[in-house]
Amino acid sequence: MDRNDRKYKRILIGKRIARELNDGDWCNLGIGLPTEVANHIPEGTSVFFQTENGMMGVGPAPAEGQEDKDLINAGGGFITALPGACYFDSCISFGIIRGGHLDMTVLGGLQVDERGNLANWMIPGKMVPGMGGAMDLVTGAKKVVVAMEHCDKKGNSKLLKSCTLPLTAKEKVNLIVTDMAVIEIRDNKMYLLEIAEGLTVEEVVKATEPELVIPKEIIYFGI
Amino acid sequence: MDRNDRKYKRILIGKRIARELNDGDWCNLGIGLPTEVANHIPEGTSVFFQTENGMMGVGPAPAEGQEDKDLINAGGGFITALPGACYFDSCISFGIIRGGHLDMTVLGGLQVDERGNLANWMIPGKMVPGMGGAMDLVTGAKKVVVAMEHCDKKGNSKLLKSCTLPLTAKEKVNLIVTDMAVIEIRDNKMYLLEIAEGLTVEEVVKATEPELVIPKEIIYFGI
Amino acid sequence: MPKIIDAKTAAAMIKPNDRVMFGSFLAVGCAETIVDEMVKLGTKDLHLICIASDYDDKGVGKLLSNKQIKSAQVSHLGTNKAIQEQYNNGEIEVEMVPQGTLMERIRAKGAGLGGVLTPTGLGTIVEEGKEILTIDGKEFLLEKPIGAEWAVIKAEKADKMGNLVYSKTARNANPVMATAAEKVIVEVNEIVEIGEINPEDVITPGIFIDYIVKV
Amino acid sequence: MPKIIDAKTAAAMIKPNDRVMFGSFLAVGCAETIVDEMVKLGTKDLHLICIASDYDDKGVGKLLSNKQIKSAQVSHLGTNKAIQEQYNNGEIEVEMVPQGTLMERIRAKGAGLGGVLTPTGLGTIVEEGKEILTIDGKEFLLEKPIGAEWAVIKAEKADKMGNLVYSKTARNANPVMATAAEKVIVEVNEIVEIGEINPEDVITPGIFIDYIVKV
Repeated sequence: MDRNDRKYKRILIGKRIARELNDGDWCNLGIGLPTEVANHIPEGTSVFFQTENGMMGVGPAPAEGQEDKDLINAGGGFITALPGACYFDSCISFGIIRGGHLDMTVLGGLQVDERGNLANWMIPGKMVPGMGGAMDLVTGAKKVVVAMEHCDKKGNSKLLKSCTLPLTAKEKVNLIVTDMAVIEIRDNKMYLLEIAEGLTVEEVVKATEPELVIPKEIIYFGI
Repeated sequence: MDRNDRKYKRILIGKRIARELNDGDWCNLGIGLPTEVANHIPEGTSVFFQTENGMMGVGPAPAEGQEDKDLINAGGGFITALPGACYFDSCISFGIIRGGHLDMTVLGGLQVDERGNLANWMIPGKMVPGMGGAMDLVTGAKKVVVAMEHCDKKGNSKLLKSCTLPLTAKEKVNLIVTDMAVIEIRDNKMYLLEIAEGLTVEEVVKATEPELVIPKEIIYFGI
Repeated sequence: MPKIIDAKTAAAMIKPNDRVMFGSFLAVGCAETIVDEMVKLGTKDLHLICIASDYDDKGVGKLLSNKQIKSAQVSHLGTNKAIQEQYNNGEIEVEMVPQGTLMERIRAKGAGLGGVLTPTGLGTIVEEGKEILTIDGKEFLLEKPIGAEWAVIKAEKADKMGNLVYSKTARNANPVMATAAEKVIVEVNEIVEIGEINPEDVITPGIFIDYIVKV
Repeated sequence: MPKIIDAKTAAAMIKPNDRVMFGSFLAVGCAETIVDEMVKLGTKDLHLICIASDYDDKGVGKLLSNKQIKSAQVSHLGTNKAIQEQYNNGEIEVEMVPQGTLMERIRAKGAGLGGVLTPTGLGTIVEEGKEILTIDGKEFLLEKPIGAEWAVIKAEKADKMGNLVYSKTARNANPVMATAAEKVIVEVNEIVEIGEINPEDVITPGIFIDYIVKV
């Protein structure tokens, strides 16, 4: 598959993030790109997915004709319940999220900056979808991973020195996984951990606005 | 029965308070004297009793040998569940109490003063049982009724100008029902509503420390 | 004990300028029959409290499409064109509330709290105009309760005392909203006799319910 | 996924100076087997968080009779002689917390709140040393979260994922305490396979549970 293909990028990012999950982890996946993560959980690893509208133990989408109108995920898509699932109300659901009980949350991003600020919920004068549960998830989860393309459609870095869009949460992002690199945010710095197969460090650095701390040994990730 | 008999007083007070309840009311009865109220609900009136350890729909004590070790009231006594009962955790239980959802709460009292202050949870240097749920009940219920004897063992009025014991809650008592009188508290004044059969207004006034607003027409209550 | 009424009667009780909270998440767990009667009746100038504005032709979105809402507190409106348009035209006033904060604010009202301190929204536009308190060295936003004249909720089943059970993710905000409104109307698929719901399974105790509407 | 351990192992994990919260109401809904093992082991200097101090020979009261508690946050201790004596002798430090406030403070910890504003305790000795905030003209006490190293709770049944159901009034503070401790140990009468509890009936989701002890 072509490295510029959207599907390739989606799998590349989803698969890499799946490796961040440990056996027994409890995790929330945002709408869109982050849902890809669920397709790549390593065999032998049990991970339990929450949907913030009120359920733990999200299973795959139902077969056509098997949809239950009362069983959806936070994106409105039909889902199934795995054995061991449970339902709860929104108050308990956000208690789980805000109380720090989730091991990890994966969200999409419009911008992330080197202090770990995330912007992903509005573009002033344009799109006002609302933050939904995103602000709670980014504030509350033990580990916050952003899944996004490295650059926007115009080729500009979505990794910035300082976010220009309204923030979703302040200094909360731990890890960014893009189609080009895996980057950790620590002490207001971006640490390059891995780069996508087929790329050079120079290409990643060029596509990234803030300074990257480059590791001695380069690790590659692929699909 | 003798008017000075403890059982007589208990029935007198319980029966009178029961008349404060309307069909369909939700109510919490404190430990001790207040529990007597449940024995006098007028026929045709449905009242639902909460126990703050986590249940709505408290029924009478079980027959001997029928006790369920997991089914007690807030005083630790075995109870039964009426049809339509439901169990909930302490957080929901006190949400009901503090959120103003109970129509009435009935509690015992050590002292009540004319501002509606109640003291019923501790005697410094002596008894420190703790407030349990009393502070929440008095603060949260729509109507707060205190059930107590009019005077203490030494014959001193338990209705005071100003409470001397540590308060349970400030300015929350609406009605006091004793073995001598029914007294409403409004605008920092005690209004005499009814007196017990066999007593005179003068006897009630004499047994009461604060000034009582005397009604034009005297109403009597009995058992 | 709650009254059993029809959806039309329920809709007619809600008056202009009333605040109405709906349990619904993208139209799942929404009292659609009551919403439909509200649309027919056309009562205007309502204040809407809901997780999301649902879809233009589904859930609470129908009230927005019919221009019955003058203001709203919601966490998401990305699935609804009507509200986006009305918002951009200044026809509707919208307070965006993070979903978890919305739930806590509604719960605070229902549980008699004067407010809660939350980290969500710190450093974002959500903090604008709000007090920031420092507790043991950490900052929190002071968020105030949200109540309403009406909660219009959806459950799977009610007994005649108003005890409720829900269905799967249709539960969502319905239980918490049942605690926070002056009057609560529940739309259910089934009404059963008292005693037919296991006391262990009740999610919303009947004390919270004023009216039951059977679909 | 929680580990299944025995009561002795559970008791041994709890160390001196640890804060331990027990779900129990006058010994109903108390993890008695674990308490018994704690008494046998005799770990001292514990901080106790509980609704009531139960009875001298039942529930958490056994730890008090055995002088294992150095401080406590409780709402009621009238049924327990040991704690009354130790309190009067100055052997134990006790913070009396109104029961509803105790529940809210524990819930606040579990739900990530920095505190809650409550009217309970205003004008009483409970307000001593606490901040009073005026919100829209009404006064409230600022009450801070209560957390612990351990919650030792009791449920009727667990599946192997830790999803819990309770029995009647033995539910009490157990569900909220399950949310507020670093590690949660649940004692159950029965452990069932994953999938054997109806997802609608789960009261405490398994995410909160670390260890399961079967009686």
